[in-house]
Amino acid sequence: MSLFRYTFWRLLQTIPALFGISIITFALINAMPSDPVAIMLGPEQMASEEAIEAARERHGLNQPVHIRYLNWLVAVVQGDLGVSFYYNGVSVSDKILERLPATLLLVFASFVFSISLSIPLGIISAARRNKLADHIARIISLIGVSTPSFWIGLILIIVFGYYLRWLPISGLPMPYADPARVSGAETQFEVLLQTLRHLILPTIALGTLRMAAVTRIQRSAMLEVLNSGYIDLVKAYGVSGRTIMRKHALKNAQLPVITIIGLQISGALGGSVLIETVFNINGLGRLIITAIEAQDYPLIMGTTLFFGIIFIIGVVVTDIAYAYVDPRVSYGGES
Amino acid sequence: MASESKDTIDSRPGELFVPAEEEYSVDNPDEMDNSEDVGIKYTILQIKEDTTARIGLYIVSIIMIVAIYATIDAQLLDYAIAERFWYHPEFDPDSPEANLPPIGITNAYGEGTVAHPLGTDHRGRDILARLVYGSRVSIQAGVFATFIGMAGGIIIGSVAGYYGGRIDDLLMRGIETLYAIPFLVLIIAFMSAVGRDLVIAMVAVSILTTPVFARLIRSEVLSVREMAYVEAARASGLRDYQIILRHVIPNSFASVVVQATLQIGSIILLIAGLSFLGFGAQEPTPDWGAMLADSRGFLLPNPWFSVWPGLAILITVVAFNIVGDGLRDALDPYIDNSQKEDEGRI
Amino acid sequence: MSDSVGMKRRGEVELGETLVEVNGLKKHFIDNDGILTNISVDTGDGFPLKYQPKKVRAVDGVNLTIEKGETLGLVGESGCGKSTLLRTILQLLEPTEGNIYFKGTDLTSISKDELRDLRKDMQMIFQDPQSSLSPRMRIGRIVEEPMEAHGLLTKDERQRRAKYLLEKVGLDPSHYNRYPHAFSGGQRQRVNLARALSVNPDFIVCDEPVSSLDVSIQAQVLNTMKELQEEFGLTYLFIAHDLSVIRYISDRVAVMYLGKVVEIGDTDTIFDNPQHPYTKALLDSIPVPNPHRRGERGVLKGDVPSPLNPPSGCRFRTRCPSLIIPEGFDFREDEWDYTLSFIRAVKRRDFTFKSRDKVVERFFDGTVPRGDAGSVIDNALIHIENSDWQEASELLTEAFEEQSICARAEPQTYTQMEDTGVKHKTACHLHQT
Amino acid sequence: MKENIILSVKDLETHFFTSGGIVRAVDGVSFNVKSGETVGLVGESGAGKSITARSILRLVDSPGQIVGGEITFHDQMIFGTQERADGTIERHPDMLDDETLRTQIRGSKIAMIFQDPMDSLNPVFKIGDQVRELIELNRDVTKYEAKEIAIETLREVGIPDPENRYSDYPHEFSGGMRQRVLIAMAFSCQPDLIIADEPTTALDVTVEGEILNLVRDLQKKYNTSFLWITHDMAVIAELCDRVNVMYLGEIIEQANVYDLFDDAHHPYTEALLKSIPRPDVSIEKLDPITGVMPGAINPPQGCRFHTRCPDAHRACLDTNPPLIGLDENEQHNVACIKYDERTGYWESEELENEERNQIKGINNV
Repeated sequence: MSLFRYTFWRLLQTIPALFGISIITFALINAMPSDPVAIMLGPEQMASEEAIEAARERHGLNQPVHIRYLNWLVAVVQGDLGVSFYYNGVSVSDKILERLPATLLLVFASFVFSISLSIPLGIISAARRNKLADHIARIISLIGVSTPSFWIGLILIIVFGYYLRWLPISGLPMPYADPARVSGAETQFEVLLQTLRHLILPTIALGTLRMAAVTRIQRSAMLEVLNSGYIDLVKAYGVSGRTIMRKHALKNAQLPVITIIGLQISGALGGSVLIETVFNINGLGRLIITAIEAQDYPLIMGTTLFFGIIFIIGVVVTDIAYAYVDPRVSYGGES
Repeated sequence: MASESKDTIDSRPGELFVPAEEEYSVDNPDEMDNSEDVGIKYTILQIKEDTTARIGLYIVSIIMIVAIYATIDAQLLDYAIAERFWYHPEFDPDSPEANLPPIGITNAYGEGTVAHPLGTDHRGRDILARLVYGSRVSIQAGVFATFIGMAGGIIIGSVAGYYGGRIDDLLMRGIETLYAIPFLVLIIAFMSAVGRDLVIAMVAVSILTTPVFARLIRSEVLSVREMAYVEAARASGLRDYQIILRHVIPNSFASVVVQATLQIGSIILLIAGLSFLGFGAQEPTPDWGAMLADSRGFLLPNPWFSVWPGLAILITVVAFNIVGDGLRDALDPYIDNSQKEDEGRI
Repeated sequence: MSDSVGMKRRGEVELGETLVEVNGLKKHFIDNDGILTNISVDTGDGFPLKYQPKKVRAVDGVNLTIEKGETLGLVGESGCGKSTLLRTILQLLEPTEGNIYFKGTDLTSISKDELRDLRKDMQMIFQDPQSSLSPRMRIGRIVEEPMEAHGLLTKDERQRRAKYLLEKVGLDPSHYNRYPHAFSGGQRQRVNLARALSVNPDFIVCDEPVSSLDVSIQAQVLNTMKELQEEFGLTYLFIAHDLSVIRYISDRVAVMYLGKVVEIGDTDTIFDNPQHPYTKALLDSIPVPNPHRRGERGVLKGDVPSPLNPPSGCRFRTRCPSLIIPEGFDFREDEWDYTLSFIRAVKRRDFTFKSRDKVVERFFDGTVPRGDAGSVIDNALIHIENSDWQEASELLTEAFEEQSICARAEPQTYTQMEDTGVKHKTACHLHQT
Repeated sequence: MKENIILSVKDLETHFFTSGGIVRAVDGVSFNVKSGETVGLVGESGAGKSITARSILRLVDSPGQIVGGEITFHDQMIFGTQERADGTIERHPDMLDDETLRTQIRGSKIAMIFQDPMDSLNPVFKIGDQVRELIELNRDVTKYEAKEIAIETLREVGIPDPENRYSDYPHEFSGGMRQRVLIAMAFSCQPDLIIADEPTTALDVTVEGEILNLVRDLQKKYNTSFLWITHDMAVIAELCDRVNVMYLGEIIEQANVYDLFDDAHHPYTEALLKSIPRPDVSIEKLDPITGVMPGAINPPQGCRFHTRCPDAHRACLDTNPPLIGLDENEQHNVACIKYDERTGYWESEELENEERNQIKGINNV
């Protein structure tokens, strides 16, 4: 089967997962005791019975649960995620598209940060096993795995924000935002610079946990590969240590790392909720918190679905990367 | 009846020959020579030798003692000891005589003095005391949620792993979908549905830890199921549940214990995150995450206020992780630890 | 003496009578590494997606009987279905077809509980000493497990019997409380033996029990197994890929190839005067610990075909050196042998094509056979010339191999009566004519 | 056979420094390999065969270490020691440093065929590329020439359709085919000596037959000398010219293959030959060697085989017998005091069974 067919099948397989997500979220929402209409109309308008009835009618809240779910499903299939209660009038998809780029940028940057650090760190600590470099790497990764990401954020804010005043500590202007609304930036290029400066601290905070976890896995994967038969063989045939590390061992040692990165995406999304709160970045993470607090059903459904989509795209991408590196998988054809 | 001592061919089949009493004495269980025991004693022995694991073990036990003390005082004696010696956690500072504990006074955002070695928070409450009592929340949540998650995970995992086929697919598909939604978001949605309270947070976390254990136990059971001694048990006529209880669970338990210790660490991180977002412990219950949330407002005036709770979390989780790694090497040096890494959920 | 065990309900089998009878046994596995791989896009009419699961015919129609007190050796290359046959006989795997009579009872038609009760008389020993004993159980408890499973004897009686059996198999009874990791490979196989003996079974199935042991330990365990057989009147079904072990331990030997028994008979006859070409080739290709007979070995070329689609007719025909000459061709003396080795070399692309005469010289000693046989070979050579090996190989196989009776009809089992009174069966067309 | 010795190993000692104690895996082993000759190294598992083989290419990683002896290949010293003034030993000055060993010896002069075909080929690289890389490294040929040689050698070892199979991956090859690739790797580097570490043990008996024939033909064709490691006496009979029998880290008998089988002298060799089942003749009752090979951490006192030896006498406990020549030109050597009057073996009385075990307290049963 070619790469294309494999991707097609993999995406096909994710539909039940998306379906499952929407059912679980819908069930959770409807278990919420408080009445969304009350929050929506606010105390003064609560007085008139018809106002409540009209609001319920408008948002179709009076039909039984499963009907509402089906309507929502039909609408989603046609790309309409419905209208938000809390931001009355604004369509859910617009709200999400407005907040999505910030989270995507943050999560993407945190992965770049964590992978570019953890893979070399893992390899070096495996190559120089039980020497100084190995112990340092292991201590860093142990602490990295055990530190709450938002606390790192706070510490970074204190050190780099207040004391050293090197880096901005809140908000994240988008690179395409117009320069006028971005402080300290005239040209579009300077806006981009501002984005990068604002991105540094949150990326480190969000990426540390993943960097530490991937380092540990990269190290144990490398150790395992280094005492396998084929490494023994190339050593016996006079291949130099550096080539063994760079070529023969490295490619095999990436396999467990790729799988773990796929699984960590949902962790990263979860983490972005915390980091966006610490650095008050208006991303999808904070949006979902406000949506849940406001019992804004369509917004909750929409954001959770997007979280699901990002995760699934991530897993499919890592699957394909895995199939690309490991010929034995060969896209599900006969191996 | 077989005359001599041998099961000769002509001995009536089905009759099992049992040698006479004096030929083979029955050892009474207590003086068995379990020098090469593979049970708990042996593993603790192993950990003793591994220095880092030993340090981890000491820290964990100190924290456990502190947490148990805090639980007794907070839940049973309703902070009686705290009031006599420390302060009352619910005390409202606005009242004029903020009756600070007899061991000393300081200003509202005071630096550390003997009275308050780690200073006080924005409401004048002693940070050290709140750290001590805050440990209750983290340890309770960590241990409680891990055990429930483990129990649920063992049941689901061993059934899915041992029987395979459709049940396996069904359970694993369900767990995969749970994994798709970020852990934190799922709990927050669950909490807002059921209500924001620490106990509910713990319940939510333990329900959602079950898939982590289910996946791990399923893969362990799958590998144990291929072992010849399971096939031997089936060939000698043991029923399925006997096989699971006698062979499958004990032999797949080693990595479950390791995962449990590592899981306590990641749950402490998770609960701290929840409280930070206001979904965990509510004011005024002392909780590390909540303290960090409060400290956000005072990063400039009193940075130390946010350092201490973070450090407390870090040290506790590091301790659990060290013990987990030590257990992994002690319990089964052959565990291929590349897959046993947890997935760093937060 | 305990009387906790009631009399056995089934009729008792005397020495020499049939203890186990297998007829028409088949076991096919659906090769399901994911539903997706079995779905293929069918460009034909009707529903575009076709679901045809690939079937692995591990055991494909086996008939054999095992007499009480004897050892039947089962031998064959890996992938021939030996261990699947063994596990299906013990009902650890659901047979697809056929039935198995154990002491007169058809195991495939009795209830789960009845089968469980019968397991008392059928026990199993495994190849890997490492993974056949549960690492977290004391060996005493391991030996007692079958007794416990069937609720036989009291706790103390079980312990005494376990110790008696440990000594019987050559272990020190005081090691009752030790864990398996304290024992060597050979000692662990003895624990396996003791466990099998604990319920005084009639029938023990052995899956390569000595293959992973050292030579000297192997001899010790084999001798112990022989002594126990005499003492307890045991019947062994013994699998091994090492033919010398099979020769030493078995009274009768069955040779399996790709899911079928191709030859079965008394051990010495099979080893000294094998009838089936596969058995001959197998015995001929094993190294012998005697330097003077160095180099006498023949070679069985080619790999075992895949059980997904076994060759038609006789399954060994793709590698059989004595494939029967297809009708309609008149070959002089060894012209057919030349053609056969040429067909196989082309299929395996075993040579580089320099020139037509060089190939003819090498395979046909200079002259291509006359008649239509010759013309088929010429076309094949032309295909090879413009390096279309695939085409050449298909042409040759269709013209020759597929026409032979070996490919067109399944061989019948031909029975000879040996002087030892043992039936010697061979499934090969050579014997039909 | 030309008399020139290409590999000579003298008193090789390789020990493993484990937490449980020092495992003396190879404890004073001496043998040599002549040009174009196949020398066998046979013994049960735990005898130290593989460790000896790996020590020749200095492939012993921690906790193992070569602690003594001398290995010379042609005139280059792969391993050697010399004594310092204060008695401690240090590296011999002309012992090859790692870099020279890697570039001049490993692969180019001495190649190795490994035992487990499944684990010796890199799963994520094409078969052809793996063979070509070693050719390029060990023979000064261009990348293109190396690919040509790789394809030719793959054909030579019997891999059908090598042009296409060149770009297949290891998981698409059967066990037998992979072993052929490993053999192709060894021969394609045109070494003077190939060390084969039980290459056919993991294979089916028919495939083993083919591989043994293949190796014998190639060996004759290229006149490469072989050091063949196996526990299977039949393989020794099939291939080897001279044989060394190892027991617990020591060589206890050296002979040419015909003398070894027809006229074995050391009790262990005799017992070994008597305890193997044979396909070509029906044996009524095997005569196994009692007991189990002891651990190498504290080997038995005196002659290491005395705990299991049928002809053990009290004198056997006193000395660990060196290899002594049974004939003048030292073609057949044996390490047993039965053949050396000076040791008073015949005067001392039989050793009782129980006595043997008490002496060393070995709990083997």
